[in-house]
Amino acid sequence: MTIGECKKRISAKDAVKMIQKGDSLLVGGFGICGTPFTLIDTITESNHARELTIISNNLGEAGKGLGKLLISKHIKKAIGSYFTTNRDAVKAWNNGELEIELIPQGSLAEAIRAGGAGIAGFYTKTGVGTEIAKGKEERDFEGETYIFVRGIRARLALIKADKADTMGNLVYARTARNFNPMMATAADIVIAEVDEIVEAGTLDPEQIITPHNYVDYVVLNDRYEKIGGEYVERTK
Amino acid sequence: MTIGECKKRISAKDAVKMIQKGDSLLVGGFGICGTPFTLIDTITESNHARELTIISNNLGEAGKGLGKLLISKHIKKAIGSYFTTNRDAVKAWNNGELEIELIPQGSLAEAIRAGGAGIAGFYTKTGVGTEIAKGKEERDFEGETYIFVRGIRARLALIKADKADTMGNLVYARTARNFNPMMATAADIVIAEVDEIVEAGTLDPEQIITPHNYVDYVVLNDRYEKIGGEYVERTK
Amino acid sequence: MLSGLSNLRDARIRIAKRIVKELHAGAVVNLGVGIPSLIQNYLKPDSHVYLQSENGLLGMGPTPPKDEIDMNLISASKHPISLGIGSSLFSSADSFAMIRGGHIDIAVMGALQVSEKGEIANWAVPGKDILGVGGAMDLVASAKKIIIAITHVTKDRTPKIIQKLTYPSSGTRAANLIVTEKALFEVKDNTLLLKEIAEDSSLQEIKQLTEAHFIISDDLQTMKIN
Amino acid sequence: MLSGLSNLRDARIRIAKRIVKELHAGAVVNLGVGIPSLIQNYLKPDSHVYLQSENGLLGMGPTPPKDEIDMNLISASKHPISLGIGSSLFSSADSFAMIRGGHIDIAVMGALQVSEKGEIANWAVPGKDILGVGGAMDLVASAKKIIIAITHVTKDRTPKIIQKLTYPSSGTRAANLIVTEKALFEVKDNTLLLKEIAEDSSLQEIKQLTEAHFIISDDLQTMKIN
Repeated sequence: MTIGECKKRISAKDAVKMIQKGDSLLVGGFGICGTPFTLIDTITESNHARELTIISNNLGEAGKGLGKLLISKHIKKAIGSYFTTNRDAVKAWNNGELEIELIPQGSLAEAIRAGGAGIAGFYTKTGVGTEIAKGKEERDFEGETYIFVRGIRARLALIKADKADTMGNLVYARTARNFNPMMATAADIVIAEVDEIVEAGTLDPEQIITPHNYVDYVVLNDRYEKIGGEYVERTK
Repeated sequence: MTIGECKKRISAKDAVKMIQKGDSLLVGGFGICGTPFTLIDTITESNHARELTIISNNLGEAGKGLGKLLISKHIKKAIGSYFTTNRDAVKAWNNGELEIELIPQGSLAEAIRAGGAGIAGFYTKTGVGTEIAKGKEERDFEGETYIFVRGIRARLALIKADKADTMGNLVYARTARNFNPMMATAADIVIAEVDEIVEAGTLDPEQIITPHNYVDYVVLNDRYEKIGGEYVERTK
Repeated sequence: MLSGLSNLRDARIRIAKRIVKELHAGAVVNLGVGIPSLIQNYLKPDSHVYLQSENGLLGMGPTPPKDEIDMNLISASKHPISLGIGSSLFSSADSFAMIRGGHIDIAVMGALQVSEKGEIANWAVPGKDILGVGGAMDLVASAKKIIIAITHVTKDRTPKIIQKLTYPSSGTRAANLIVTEKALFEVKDNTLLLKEIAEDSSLQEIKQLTEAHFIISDDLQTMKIN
Repeated sequence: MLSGLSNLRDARIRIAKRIVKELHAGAVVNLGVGIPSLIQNYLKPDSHVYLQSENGLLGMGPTPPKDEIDMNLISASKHPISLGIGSSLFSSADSFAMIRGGHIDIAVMGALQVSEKGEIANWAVPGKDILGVGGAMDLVASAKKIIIAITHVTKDRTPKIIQKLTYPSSGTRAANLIVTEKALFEVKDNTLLLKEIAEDSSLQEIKQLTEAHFIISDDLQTMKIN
């Protein structure tokens, strides 16, 4: 095995030590597809990484992925596009235990890309004339109204890829790609959880989605295995 | 051969018929790398497609690619980042035969992406405090000054890919990718010149860079072949 | 004959089947959750309709057999799917660049209400939790054509096609077509045009169950499903 | 000994070799045209310096043997290159997202002038055609560290390191390091700090050929190349 040669590799525990109380975290995934399960589970076991602001499309599902982190009371605020399907998120919000900021999914994806690409903000038609536009700058271009959206960055990004090579180049699996590549560009510290580490040079340069310079640390998913197409927690 | 099954396939001549006098064209390529040579050469033989505004990083090289189109007097204006190395472009500009609009390369790439992505404009740090910023809106975000750049679209895009499948999905060859994928998204009519057409289903879904819905027409490069790593005009 | 479609399931299937006929060969189509997600079941394999899933896929294929399910390959409704021929995978940013740049031919979506001008409310109910918007507003703002797939009335028989939205709107952009189990309306010049009535409904019933004003097409037809 | 480096080629090579020492293992580096493009020749294969080429590549390898040249694989200087181990290919938009988002550790670039505050002029000469800017301004605005690689004076012995720019600037951002064949300056707190003098030059010569004010490091060294 060549895993030992990946200088960016650290344990999930050491990765989570970098998270501070009150931190903002970009977390990859759509529902629980493309989610860094091992990193999230490790946060639930920590006591210091609390009052987090999580920027992610959803809060996973009830009891799964970020849904676990909600139950373990590590999340103060969630910024994303769709929380309705996680009953725990709805309950926590109703009880005043969770702040929520809603952003249309396309604006969220684009804002994270902007945050990673040196774009301070951009104008989009999405949300014009809706409650989402309240308090937002409006501007007309060629007779159409647009609203202004700021780029988004966070101190840390926890992302999930299928494979890393020993340099930290990443490829994703199918629709588990989703928000992960943009998040890899938009944080001061980027930690990539992967199912497998392969030798540098074995990934096709045309097929690498996240070049290695975006990735600070690589953590191997050692808590979940794929059984019947699903990620299932290993029995210890 | 499966080429007959590509319903989007047309001849270079029929493609060029769609160009009107005074049209704006996005043309892919960096220097002459990733350039739709066959389409460009076919324009030089047309009499109707004149007074064009060409949006491209360069004007090819002297006598090659867009450099040919300049000599054949089809270009009225060039919008791009680097024209200095084409002596014909410099001469035409000096003689008042060519208008030039300079945009930093990154702003050009991002503006075309924006044009294809429904983004009216964005704020960048590139060019702040330079002559490029003259007349441009400035705005401060967190103590840093940014300038506003509008998205760019054109009526037509002429791009170059390595392969199309019969549905019009595209893959590119190495650094011949450059501006082509963004240009495929930012025009009303997108014409892709390719070296090869392959059966739909043979390209890896993870590796397709331009999905088929961006491509209106496919033209086979039948004028140039690769000899010694270079595209050389076929002897007729 | 269908006896009034007391069965909600039948109503939803009828709507899905009717909308299939609007999806022309070559169309790039985004299907929302709910009724729109049923449409895929009624698309013929040779339809050449290309389904875009906003979580990062063009060319969504049907639900795979159980032993081929891969939860790394799901629809925006989070169901397992397969890859159609010529499909491609991309990030959420690229997916919404496709949506927001106007590269989706048809978006089929559910709604809570539609106004008589075609305005859409499909993401929030006043006084209730506003905790989800997803990609609805992106699609409303930028799809070339919007088809609304809704049952004609709510479970307690309140009209959904109404004069003015009372629920928060999803954008200023109007729908182009509204399909229910009872009728099909086109939105033209800010006005609803009744074009089809289901064979088990009647103009009288449509008038009764539609709060919005509408005009009746000179060429009013019976809705044909198959 | 190098006798005054009357040879321009030797001067350029010396600058390139000196800058190699500034490129630490793991660094992502963009090399501009001119002198910076020579640097690759002096990088050791095991240097773990990753060269980014703004036309869409991270991990540029050296010029390939003639029979392996592929003009679909070129550098930003438009020369044939090869793919290093672990290299990746991407579009110009993604490449400049990398540059503009602050993901390049070091940009090495030429300049026409550098001011005593480190401001850079490297794209246009007043009164001459302004027909090319390329990626210079993107790199000046956003690379984490900027190293300027220039001969100390022009061919007619006019100083390039001057008090105030007379040529159009490339941005408000200052260089961090200036390396010539005669000296190395660090830019610190808007001031030039002379840190190294080449063994065939002298403080007297540097003073004579540098119009800009500079201060002399307490730890002034002889420039070491190898």
